[in-house]
Amino acid sequence: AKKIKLGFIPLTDCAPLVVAKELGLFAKYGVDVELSKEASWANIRDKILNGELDGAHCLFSMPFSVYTGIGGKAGSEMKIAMVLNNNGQAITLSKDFCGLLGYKEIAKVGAAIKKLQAKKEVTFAMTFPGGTHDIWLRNWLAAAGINQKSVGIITIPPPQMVANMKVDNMEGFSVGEPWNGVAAAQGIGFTHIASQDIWKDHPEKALVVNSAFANSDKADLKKVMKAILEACKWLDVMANRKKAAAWLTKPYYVNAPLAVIEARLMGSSDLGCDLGVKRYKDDFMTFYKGGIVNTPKKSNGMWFLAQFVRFGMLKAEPNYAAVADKLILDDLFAEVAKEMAVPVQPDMKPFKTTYDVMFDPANISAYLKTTKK
Amino acid sequence: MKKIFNIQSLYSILFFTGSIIILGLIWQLVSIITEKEIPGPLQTWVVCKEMFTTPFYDNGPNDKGIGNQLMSSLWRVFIGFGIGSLIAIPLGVIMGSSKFMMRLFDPIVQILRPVSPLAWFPLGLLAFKAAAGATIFIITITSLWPTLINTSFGVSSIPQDHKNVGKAFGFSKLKYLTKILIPYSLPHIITGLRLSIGIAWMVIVAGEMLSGGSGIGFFVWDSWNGLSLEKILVAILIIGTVGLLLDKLFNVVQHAFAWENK
Amino acid sequence: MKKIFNIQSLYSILFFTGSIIILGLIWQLVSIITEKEIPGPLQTWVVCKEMFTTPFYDNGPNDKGIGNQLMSSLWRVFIGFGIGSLIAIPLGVIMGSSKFMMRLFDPIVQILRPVSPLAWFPLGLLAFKAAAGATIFIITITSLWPTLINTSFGVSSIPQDHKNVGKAFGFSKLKYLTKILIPYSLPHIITGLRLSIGIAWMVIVAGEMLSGGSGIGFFVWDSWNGLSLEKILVAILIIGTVGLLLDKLFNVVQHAFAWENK
Amino acid sequence: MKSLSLEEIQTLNDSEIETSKAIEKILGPSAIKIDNVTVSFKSKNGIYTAIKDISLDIKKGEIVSFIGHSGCGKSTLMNTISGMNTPSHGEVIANGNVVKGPGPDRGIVFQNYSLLPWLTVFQNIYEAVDSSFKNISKKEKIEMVEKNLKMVNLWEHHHKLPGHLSGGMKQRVAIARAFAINPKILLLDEPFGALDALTKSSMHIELLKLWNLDHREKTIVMVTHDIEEAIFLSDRVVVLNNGPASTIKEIVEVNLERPRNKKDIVHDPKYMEIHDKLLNLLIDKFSIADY
Amino acid sequence: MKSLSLEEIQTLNDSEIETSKAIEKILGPSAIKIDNVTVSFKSKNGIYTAIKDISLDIKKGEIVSFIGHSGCGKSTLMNTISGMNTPSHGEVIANGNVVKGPGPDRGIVFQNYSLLPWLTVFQNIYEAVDSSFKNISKKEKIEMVEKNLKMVNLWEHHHKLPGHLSGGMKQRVAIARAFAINPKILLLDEPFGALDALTKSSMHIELLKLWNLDHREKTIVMVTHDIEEAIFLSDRVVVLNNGPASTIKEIVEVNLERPRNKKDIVHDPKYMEIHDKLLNLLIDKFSIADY
Ligand SMILES: Nc1ncnc2c1ncn2[C@@H]1O[C@H](COP(=O)(O)OP(=O)(O)OP(=O)(O)O)[C@@H](O)[C@H]1O
Ligand SMILES: Nc1ncnc2c1ncn2[C@@H]1O[C@H](COP(=O)(O)OP(=O)(O)OP(=O)(O)O)[C@@H](O)[C@H]1O
Ligand SMILES: [Mg+2]
Ligand SMILES: [Mg+2]
Repeated sequence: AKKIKLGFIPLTDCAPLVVAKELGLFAKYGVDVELSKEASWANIRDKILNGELDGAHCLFSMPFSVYTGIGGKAGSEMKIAMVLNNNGQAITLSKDFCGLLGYKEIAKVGAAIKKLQAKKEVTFAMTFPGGTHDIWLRNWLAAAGINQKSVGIITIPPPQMVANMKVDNMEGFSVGEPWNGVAAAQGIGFTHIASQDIWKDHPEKALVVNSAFANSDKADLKKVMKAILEACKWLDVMANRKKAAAWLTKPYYVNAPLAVIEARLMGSSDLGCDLGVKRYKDDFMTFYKGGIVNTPKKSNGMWFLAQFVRFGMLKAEPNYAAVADKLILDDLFAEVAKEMAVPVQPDMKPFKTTYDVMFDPANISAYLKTTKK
Repeated sequence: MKKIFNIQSLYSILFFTGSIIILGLIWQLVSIITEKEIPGPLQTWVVCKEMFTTPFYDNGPNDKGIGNQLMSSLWRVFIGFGIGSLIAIPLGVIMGSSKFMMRLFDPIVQILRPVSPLAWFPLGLLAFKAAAGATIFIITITSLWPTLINTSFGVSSIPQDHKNVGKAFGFSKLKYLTKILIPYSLPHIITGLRLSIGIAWMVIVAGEMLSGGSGIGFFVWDSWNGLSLEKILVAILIIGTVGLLLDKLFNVVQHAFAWENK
Repeated sequence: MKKIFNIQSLYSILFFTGSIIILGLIWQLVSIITEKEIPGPLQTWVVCKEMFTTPFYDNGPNDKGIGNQLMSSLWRVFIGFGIGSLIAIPLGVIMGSSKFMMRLFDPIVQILRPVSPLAWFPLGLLAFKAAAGATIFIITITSLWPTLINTSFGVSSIPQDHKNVGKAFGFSKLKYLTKILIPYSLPHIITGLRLSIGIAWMVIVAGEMLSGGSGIGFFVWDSWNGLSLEKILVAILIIGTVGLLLDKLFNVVQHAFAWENK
Repeated sequence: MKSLSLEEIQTLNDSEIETSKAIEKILGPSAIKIDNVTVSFKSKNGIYTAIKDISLDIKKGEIVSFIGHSGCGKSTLMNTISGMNTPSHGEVIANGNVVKGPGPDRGIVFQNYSLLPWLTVFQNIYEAVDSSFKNISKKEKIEMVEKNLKMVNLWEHHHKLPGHLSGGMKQRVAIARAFAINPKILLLDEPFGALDALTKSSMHIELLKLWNLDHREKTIVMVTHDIEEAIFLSDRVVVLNNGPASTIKEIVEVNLERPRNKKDIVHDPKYMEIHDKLLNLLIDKFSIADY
Repeated sequence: MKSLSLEEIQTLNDSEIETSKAIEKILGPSAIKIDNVTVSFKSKNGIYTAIKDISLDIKKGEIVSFIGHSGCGKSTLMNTISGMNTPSHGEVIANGNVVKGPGPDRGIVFQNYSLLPWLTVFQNIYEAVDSSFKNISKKEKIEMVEKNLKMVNLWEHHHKLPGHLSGGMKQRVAIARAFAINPKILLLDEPFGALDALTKSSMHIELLKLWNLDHREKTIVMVTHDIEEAIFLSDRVVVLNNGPASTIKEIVEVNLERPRNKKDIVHDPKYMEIHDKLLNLLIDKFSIADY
């Protein structure tokens, strides 16, 4: 069979791909998969679109951002086959903020930023325009009552975050683990808030595929999905996570210190800046949870689209349902889930994130009217 | 009195126009071949016009006019280039004056010269603990070589004739430096500076792309993340044009100091 | 018969050693000044030795020996450089032969030349729909200028004397091309190629850093992500040395074809 | 290598040649007929007329020198004869045909030899021969090159590049090249200008030797700055006025017997007379003022 | 500008000077005493001895020419006198002192003028004056420059860069520079080598004019390739053997009366005798063989 090439970015949540590979699950399902480390999300976007990669470990909201022209050429289709994980991202603030505010102290954010702004321009980094990290950052800013335009927001590839903060290139960043952990461990900054604190059990990375691959090699894609699903299941056995961490730490995967990867993967965050250790109980990085994690939900996609409108990234409202329909391969997932005896989760229900108002996919304009911008 | 408008300048304008038209046509062709994946000149022009109507607006840290970006890039280029020149010229004079120094330092120059600016960047970041410092550092370290090499070449190639004049008429060290060494090497130094500024300008994009924040390089990176090809194309044209202007500027300086053709 | 080992080569070795020692000392100094943020030569040497014990191992796509990385980079450089040369030389001959063409194409060359490889990258990706293609494209488009400019300069500077020989003895077009134009311009063309390969080598790092995958540039990027400064330093030395070797190679070619000093 | 003495060469075949030559020089057909030639150049500051209304007949087998101050148009006139540039008015008839461009009937020896430095001595001549004779075999061409190189005593050096030759040797290659295409007319533009006095003298003898070996049938036109050279070599010396629009100032006949001996000739009163005449023609520039 | 005729210059002060000069030249002190000088160079192929065991006395006010084939060591000898290089054996005594290096008592005119192209005519001379005279005021220095430039008739051009001057004018600047430091000895290495025949003649007269204006007290040593130039200018012509390790072949006295007239002199039988003698000394290289 032809070689299938999947891209990934050095992040803890690329674990399902790594595990599927290391456990030989791809081979087990009869596909020849090669994992390819990529330099940035933009790079992954371009390679999926031009077919160099068949699929990749990718931000859940990236296909929406690209399709709507925020992070790419409008109309380019990248398909979401399944979700890889929930949770496990965070906003790290530089040591400039150390002492000004602590873990989850959102109320103090405004004053702290004001204070810093007296000295210099305050800049935050995320990983891709319209990507999940961008949206976590903006949600957090909105929750703290910060004008989005009063701070700098720049794009930096995840593995570059620590180095850039070290040289004062920005005062905060929103990125996936282990980079928040690494920053804390190196004393460069501290974990201010985790993404699960902003939206518990949010969809994070997804298996995003090239549309040609989705259409013409459906059989292969399903095999890939099955292997990954099995890997996710394996990963949610906490006893296995140490082993996973040992793989991830390798230079050719994430190339970050084992201790940091392992601790955060196990739900224990040393916040840094003498803020102590925060232990998450059930809302650390999850990969399976009986299939709850993996179902790609259109309503989630619509939420991200709504965020784009909310934060002025889209001037006009898109046809939410149509876009979600186009980009989310929920039917395909349903087939795979069925064959794997994994329960498929119901979709299109209203839900609420921590600092925001209720979101009803059936009445988005109501949400947009009431939400803080 | 020179005629301001003569047949020569008419020709120049005609050729320049022709040149631009050809460039436009090739571009359009590429655009058609790639099935509009790459925007054509007209589409780009629309974006370009928009960008240039208010080049210097400043709506907070994320939204600055292209003029601002350009200014901040140019500023960095000049600083890095300036520091590089201040290192390169005296070092070049030393290397050019003494065969011993030349042989001793030449291998270092030869090894460090081909290293890409991007490879220096991480080092710069760590050494300076500041992205601005790192960007300036990589501009400095990649752009100083042509000036260094040209200066040392210029100094080492001072004709025996000129040196003999100094000897025969008993010039003091200072007089030798100011009346023979520097005047002779100046055209070489300026040629070096011209090459250096070209490299500095080329490197700024790389530096800003990696360090983020501001400048034309960041603008390219940002446009790539957003895949606004029109903006990237505009940026390419701007980079090209500014590069051209910098080069022309140094060309003028070069001619002003070229005693050879006077 | 030449003596293989003479006082000259002994001197060369001594100077080279001295040079390396100086470089090492400066490096050590920087390391001390930055409080070991930047590793010193000894630390780096340990990593270097390790890397070079098995330079050609290949454990899947993300885990390859430095030798493999180097090979894949060199391969890309040669392809891009080759394509660039195939475009640049004939175009240069055309521009050099006709003043009309020269004036028409010169502005295009001048505008596109200073554009940074990184700005071309997104365009290349779209046009070629492949990162490998884009990398080669940026090498091609940034490295072709020196060859183009040198070739056109060489051709346009054929002395009237040589042209007169062709005229006076009734050389055919072909004979003119093969016996006058090409031999005369060859040293210029080779100088251009030499500059071009230098740029190509400089650009590969940028290209691979952006496109990911493999090669010495990606190695730098990856080492940077992992903040393994020793590896970056080793990479800098490797890049420098390979750049130096490429340059020396072309230097040899250049001397072989320089009829001037024969 | 055989080194003929000066006397040997000059007397070679003298008896046979001399009679027919003498007649031809007086009555014979003109090899070159310069007919009212004007040459102007377009330049940035308008049109510059280098030479104006020059007419001159040069007979077959004659050696004629042009002499004049720098920039007076000597090279321009030579180039017009060779066909390298076209007259604005008038025409040049060479060997009975109007000159339209360079042709193998006129061999040119350029001021600075103009050998192609990347070709060997042999190749330099071969390429010229190859271009001029289309219908002969390669072997014959090689033989022609060999013959001509032997004639100038350089066959042993045929594999060398011009850069490895001394100035005098290069000059001989250039002359061999011009002879190799067997032209009826030889045009030499300051052929010895760059040589030092001693080498120059030697080259004069070389040239006359070749001219003799070829039965004095070739017409030679040369440009020079050097009065003594002009007298030693020429049958007539054409003195040009200063430009712009320079014309012929005077034509001085050099009625010295051939063969001429370099050492003896300076003692000949006729030589001195001609020398003084030429010096006087050129000397009005001869002051301590600026020029 | 005033343009003196040749005769005017040559007779200037003649009566007064001539008597004292004549005596001095025979009995007077030597301006330069070259004492058994050998000069060797270290090179890649070992040691190369350019000149060997050369001894020569040059009297004050004398004009002496060195002549010889290329590479025979003329420049080496000149440089040894000027102090630009040091003899391996022997010594040179100039103006009573052993030569240790260049000094303002010996003015040098280099073969190719060696003006600094980025300095104006004025500055070129000023810098030399400034370096040679430490104890005089700036105003006096400027006056000295002016005087010397006027002497060579170039004051009007003092603000020009050398690139804007003709060859002859540059040569005069170089001479003015050498004169400006008022040296007792003038050393000229092929000063007219690069000039065409006509300009060269003019420059000869210029040089003699300056020598006369300075009461013929300066000693002039020059290198040349040109026999006629050597005869016209010198009191003695020193012919050197070919190198390596070249020595003096012969010293030819030029016992022609001064002032010498360029046009007349060639008719003087003494001139011809000297000319022939020199030609013969140099002529063994004079054949059609390769060189
Ligand atoms: N192609 C040209 N375009 C414009 N002017 C020219 C051209 N060729 C020659 N001239 C001018 O014509 C004049 C005569 O030039 P030419 O080369 O014939 O002089 P010449 O007598 O050979 O001088 P020299 O002795 O220095 O070689 C000069 O003033 C020169 O500037
Ligand atoms: N610095 C030097 N090192 C080595 N050899 C030298 C040096 N200077 C001169 N020579 C050699 O000494 C010899 C004499 O050189 P010199 O320049 O004195 O000759 P010359 O008579 O002035 O010749 P020309 O007439 O060509 O100027 C030459 O063979 C030259 O190669
Ligand atoms: Mg001429
Ligand atoms: Mg010399």
